[in-house]
Amino acid sequence: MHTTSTSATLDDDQPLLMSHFDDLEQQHDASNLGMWFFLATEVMFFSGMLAAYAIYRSLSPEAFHLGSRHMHLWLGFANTLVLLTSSLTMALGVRASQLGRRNQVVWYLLATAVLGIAFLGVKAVEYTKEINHHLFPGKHFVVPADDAEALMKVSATPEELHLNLGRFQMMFVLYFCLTAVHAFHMIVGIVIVLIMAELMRRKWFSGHGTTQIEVLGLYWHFVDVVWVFLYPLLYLID
Amino acid sequence: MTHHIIAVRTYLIIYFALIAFLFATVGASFLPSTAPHLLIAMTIATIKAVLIILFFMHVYYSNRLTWIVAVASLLWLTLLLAFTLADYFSRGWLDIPGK
Amino acid sequence: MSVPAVVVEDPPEDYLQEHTLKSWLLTTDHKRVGILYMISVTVFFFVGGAAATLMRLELMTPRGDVLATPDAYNRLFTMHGVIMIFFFLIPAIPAVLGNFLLPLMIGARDLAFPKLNLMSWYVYIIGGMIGIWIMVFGGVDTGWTFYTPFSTMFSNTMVVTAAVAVFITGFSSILTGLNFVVTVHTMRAPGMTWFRLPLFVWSHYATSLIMILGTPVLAISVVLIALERIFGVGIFDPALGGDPILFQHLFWFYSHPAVYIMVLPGFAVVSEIIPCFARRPIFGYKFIAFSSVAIAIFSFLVWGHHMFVSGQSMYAGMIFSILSFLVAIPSAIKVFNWTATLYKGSIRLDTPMLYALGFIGLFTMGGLTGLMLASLAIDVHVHDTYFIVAHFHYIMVGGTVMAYLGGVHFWWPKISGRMYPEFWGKLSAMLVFVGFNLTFFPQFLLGYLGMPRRYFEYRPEFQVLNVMSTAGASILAIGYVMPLVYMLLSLRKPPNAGPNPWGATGLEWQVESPPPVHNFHDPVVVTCDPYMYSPEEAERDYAHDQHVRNA
Amino acid sequence: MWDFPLFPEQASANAEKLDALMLFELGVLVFFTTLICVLILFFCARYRRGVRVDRSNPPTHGRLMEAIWIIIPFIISAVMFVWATQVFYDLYQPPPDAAEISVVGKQWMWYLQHPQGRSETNDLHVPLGQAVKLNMTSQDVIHSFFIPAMRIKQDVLPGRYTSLWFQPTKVGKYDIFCAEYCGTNHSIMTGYLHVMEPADYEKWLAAEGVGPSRAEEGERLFVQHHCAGCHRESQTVHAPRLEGVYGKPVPIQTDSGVRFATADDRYIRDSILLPKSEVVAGYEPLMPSYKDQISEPDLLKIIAYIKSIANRETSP
Ligand code: HEA
Ligand code: HEA
Ligand code: HEC
Ligand code: CUA
Ligand SMILES: [Cu+2]
Repeated sequence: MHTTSTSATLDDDQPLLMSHFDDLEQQHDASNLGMWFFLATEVMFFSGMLAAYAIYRSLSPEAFHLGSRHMHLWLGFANTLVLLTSSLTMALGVRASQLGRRNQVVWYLLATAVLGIAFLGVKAVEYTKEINHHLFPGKHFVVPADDAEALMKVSATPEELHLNLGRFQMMFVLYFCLTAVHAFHMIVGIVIVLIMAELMRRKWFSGHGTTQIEVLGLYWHFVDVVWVFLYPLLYLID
Repeated sequence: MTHHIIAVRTYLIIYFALIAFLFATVGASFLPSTAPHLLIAMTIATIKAVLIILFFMHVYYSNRLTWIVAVASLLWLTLLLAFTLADYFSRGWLDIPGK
Repeated sequence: MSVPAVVVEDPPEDYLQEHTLKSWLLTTDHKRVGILYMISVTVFFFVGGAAATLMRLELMTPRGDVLATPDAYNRLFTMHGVIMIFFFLIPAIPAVLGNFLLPLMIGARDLAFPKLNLMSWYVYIIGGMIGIWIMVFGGVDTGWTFYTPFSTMFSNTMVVTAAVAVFITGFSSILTGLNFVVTVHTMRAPGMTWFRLPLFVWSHYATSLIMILGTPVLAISVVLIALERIFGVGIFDPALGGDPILFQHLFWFYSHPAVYIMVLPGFAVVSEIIPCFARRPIFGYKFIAFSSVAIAIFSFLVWGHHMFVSGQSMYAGMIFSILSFLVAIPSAIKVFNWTATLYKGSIRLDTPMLYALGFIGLFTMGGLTGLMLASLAIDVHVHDTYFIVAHFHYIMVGGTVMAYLGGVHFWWPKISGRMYPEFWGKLSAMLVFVGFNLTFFPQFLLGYLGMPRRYFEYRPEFQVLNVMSTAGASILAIGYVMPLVYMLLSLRKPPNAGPNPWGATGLEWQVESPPPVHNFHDPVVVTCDPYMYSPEEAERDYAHDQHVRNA
Repeated sequence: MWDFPLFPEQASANAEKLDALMLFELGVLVFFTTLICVLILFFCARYRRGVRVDRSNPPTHGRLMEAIWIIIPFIISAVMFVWATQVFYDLYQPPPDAAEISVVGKQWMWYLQHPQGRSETNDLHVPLGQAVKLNMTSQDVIHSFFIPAMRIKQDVLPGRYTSLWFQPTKVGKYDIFCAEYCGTNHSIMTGYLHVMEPADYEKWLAAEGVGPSRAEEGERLFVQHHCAGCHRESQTVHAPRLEGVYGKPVPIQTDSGVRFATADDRYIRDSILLPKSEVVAGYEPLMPSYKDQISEPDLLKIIAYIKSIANRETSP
């Protein structure tokens, strides 16, 4: 990143200015703004699935209600807790980098990554449970007998029943899509956090890497915000 | 390039507020089924999101442009939802299949 | 704050000077990336055009004869649509001219994220390679719209691969948009206030907003299609509780705004060419500027006009219909303002101007037929007929491709340092205009007569009009091949254009052609409004030139 | 060769209304296109470089002008919208005495069923002047039923019903097209609408035509009543495939164990009407009862269909 121009002074506290920017402020603003616009695209990326969710759920509330009973509410709860905590460590990491405390930054980033990995671990446990219960959509999906019966009760006609059974699976389709895309963002985030931590340790960044860490923080918090919505939408339909 | 550096205390307060809201959502989901669950859950989630965005993501201390981008992206999400749902909800209004 | 000392070894003067392949493939110079894009979109244009040629040949007769099977035809129009839209028209103006000119126009040394810019080209090329791969090894037959459940449950062609290609290419477009928006916000030269920006920049800003907010929705919808095919889970399949209309909503949520991604940059080019060749300030600068942003915003609210007969609710149809009319008004504002700009000008009809004027005429026609489509009852009749085909070719080919060619001619001296042959330029502009109308005007008639689109065979009474259309397409083909030839030939001459052959305003014309690597030698400070032309002065100069020549 | 049509036939009241609207919008189009083109040509001629005219103070903005060319298009748009929406709205108000014909689209043909029982493929016969309402659905992908002479079109969706109506005003033979791309033979998924004098229509109804066979209709019903949803691509529901069932012994779950019953007409009928009475071993009693949902003639057709697939392999 910093080969285009070489600083003559090599002042540690001073970020390097890339040759096409006029000053540091401009450079910092550009990165920040770039990340914000990127997050806007991320919002729209999720919104396609959220629209599908909103429509199918409002059309077949029973099916979604029954489906959500198979989610592991407390695992989800624990995971939310983990993720919120990781956001805190990330925020503190950003703060440390703003203050120029490199070592602290490394530790906070590591903590964030560990929490992120914990989140993924719990998610993996949930996935295994669901797959073992034949709740993974596709050829092996089975509507559990009591849910099928419950759906039969709420459906007036066979057509409706057929639809409701489909929507029951749809709940899981959307659950897996949403959480998998979210998990994918987590994985990307964790990898970057770890890389950044290593680079911080090696004092690779000029100017304490404040801009880079801030931008990374924005991304991480965004992934957190997504989960804040996913948790009630998927686990807490009661 | 002046950063507003937020006090650790603020971060902690926000964090504990988030945790409290998390308990609130879960609690609310055990309310009797007459309660407006979706509404409560979404309100709480929105509050949480706003807290994260304002403080963890520093929007509260940022320039107007950042505010606009943050708000606009949510607005666009709502547009997509609102117009699509509008189609589905008005389908039954006319007693004609397919309309 | 002290600026750290920057040691830069003397860069080579103009940006084209380095010749190694590596210097091209690893460049982060926005001008070079623009050239990379120019080469690639040209290739894709001719690939898509070749598909169109084959289709037109097939449609000469009502029976299927040129192509062996209907499947071959179905693959052809799908690839034609996908390539022309995703690999040609969407990147055409923004990624070629936009990339090249945007930083120059605002007085910046590069885009905000030069590496991201190069990456967007690589992403685009990967997507494009997959696209070519599909064409060679099997093809897709869903139409560029990928409607479900045909695409998910019935088609047995390479839909998943196509989804991947579209997904990847979408990212290149997001990256370009992101870069433009951030650049416009943060990198304007001192004095370059928002209302001193050339309209080219305003339009590209609006385009970028759509790219940023719309493209991800397309990305997720093709991902869902791929998932549905791979896992057989029926997100849009009614047999499994899904709703095919939902896919159409998601698809058009992007693809309607996308048509403005395709036309706004055309507006951008025309807004530069018209004042320059009329030698006077543009009429209604602010209205043109704001109408671009208005189009970008409101374009997101009308997608349902592609679904009037799809089984969406009648009330939704009405809302989308009225909003479609409203979004047409900013376009009307632009057309009228451009026309008014000719008044009291000192008009030169050079090639770029011919293209720009052709654009206005054809766009007006295409746009007004768009209003017919937005009228619910008419759309019921003409939906999915050749009327639609004619409508969008009028805007996309008659409009945007004309604007693109006009822009390429206009800035070719800047890009390459060389002039193109004016006579051939004018000839090709005329051929394109005539050929275009002969190709696509008959299709309006065909459409109203009821000939459905995507038909391999058709009723014999439609033949005459189809033959006319095919004849027109061959003229069009000549018109398109000509610029390719003479532009390439012009490269053999030494640079002869000089910094400002058109006597245009705008920062890009203040530097030599081709521009230096870092765009500007001295810090830029902007002190005046754009388009400060004076027709009277232009007349005096012209009279003087004539005088000198006669003497 | 040169007598080709430039305007489609008008064979319904809707066609007349629509063409009137179209002519209006065409007028708007011609007006604005001519206006713009004439202005451009005029300015180019008059202000061509070197022509001596007054070029002093070219205006750079004008509130009034802008207002005019915003408001006029706005008003014209409003007229277009209201007019078009009115015509469109009428398109969804079928008269109460309309004859209901059911339409099923399938790759790549149309099944049409008259209320009197007669059915046909790809051709549709209707009496002159009689309003006709089409109730349409699809068995596979999206199709679109399009009669240019009536100026009507509507997508035909799987898993849902859509409808369309028209009132023919002219005897003749008109095209029917499938307008939504639906795969390989989309372009030959066409047919003809025959508008006949009412007397001729009666005669036609009485004549025994070659419609689809009972089993074919049974298949249509099989899809229409959602049997196929469970019995074909059983993804959400674990239900037995019906290919090769007819005439074979079927294991039936009883309290004590499993007994066998032969899948004859009686068994199939009971399975449909009283599914709980005999549950196939290894399956959940999920099948809903179709008692009072399927008419007797339809039931027979479904059975005929199940019979017709008796020799097919049960696919995995
Ligand atoms: C660059 C591409 C582009 C652009 C800019 C437009 C612009 C417009 N389009 Fe078009 N459209 C397409 C590309 C484009 N379209 C494509 C590709 C399809 C088909 C996709 C597919 O199915 O494959 C399509 C399909 C399409 C449909 C769906 C048809 C159907 O499938 O049934 C509709 C319906 O409303 C529509 C309407 C419009 C309108 C109202 C505008 C307006 O923005 C036009 C505005 C312009 C003007 C109005 C002209 C200038 C104005 C004046 C000179 C003043 C006079 C004005 C008034 C009186 C108001 N378009
Ligand atoms: C930017 C977009 C764009 C462009 C530029 C074009 C350009 C052209 N299109 Fe395109 N078209 C679409 C976008 C575009 N199209 C879309 C989106 C569809 C809908 C697809 C769908 O239904 O899914 C469509 C559909 C479409 C159809 C309808 C097919 C059908 O519904 O059955 C037709 C029919 O005439 C057609 C014709 C043409 C022609 C003649 C050109 C001409 O302008 C092309 C001119 C160019 C050339 C002629 C190239 C010249 C060069 C050569 C000939 C050299 C060839 C080289 C070799 C053979 C080695 N197009
Ligand atoms: C909601 C799912 C569902 C629908 C809809 C459905 N079925 Fe079934 N069907 C089942 C299941 C599960 C069984 C096996 C259990 C049983 O016999 O009741 C079954 C069994 C049968 C059998 C006996 C099969 C055998 O192997 O002996 C027949 C025949 C049958 N169905 C016909 C039909 C017909 C005809 C329709 C539509 C009119 C229909 N089904 C609709 C779920 C369904
Ligand atoms: Cu059926 Cu096209
Ligand atoms: Cu559109």
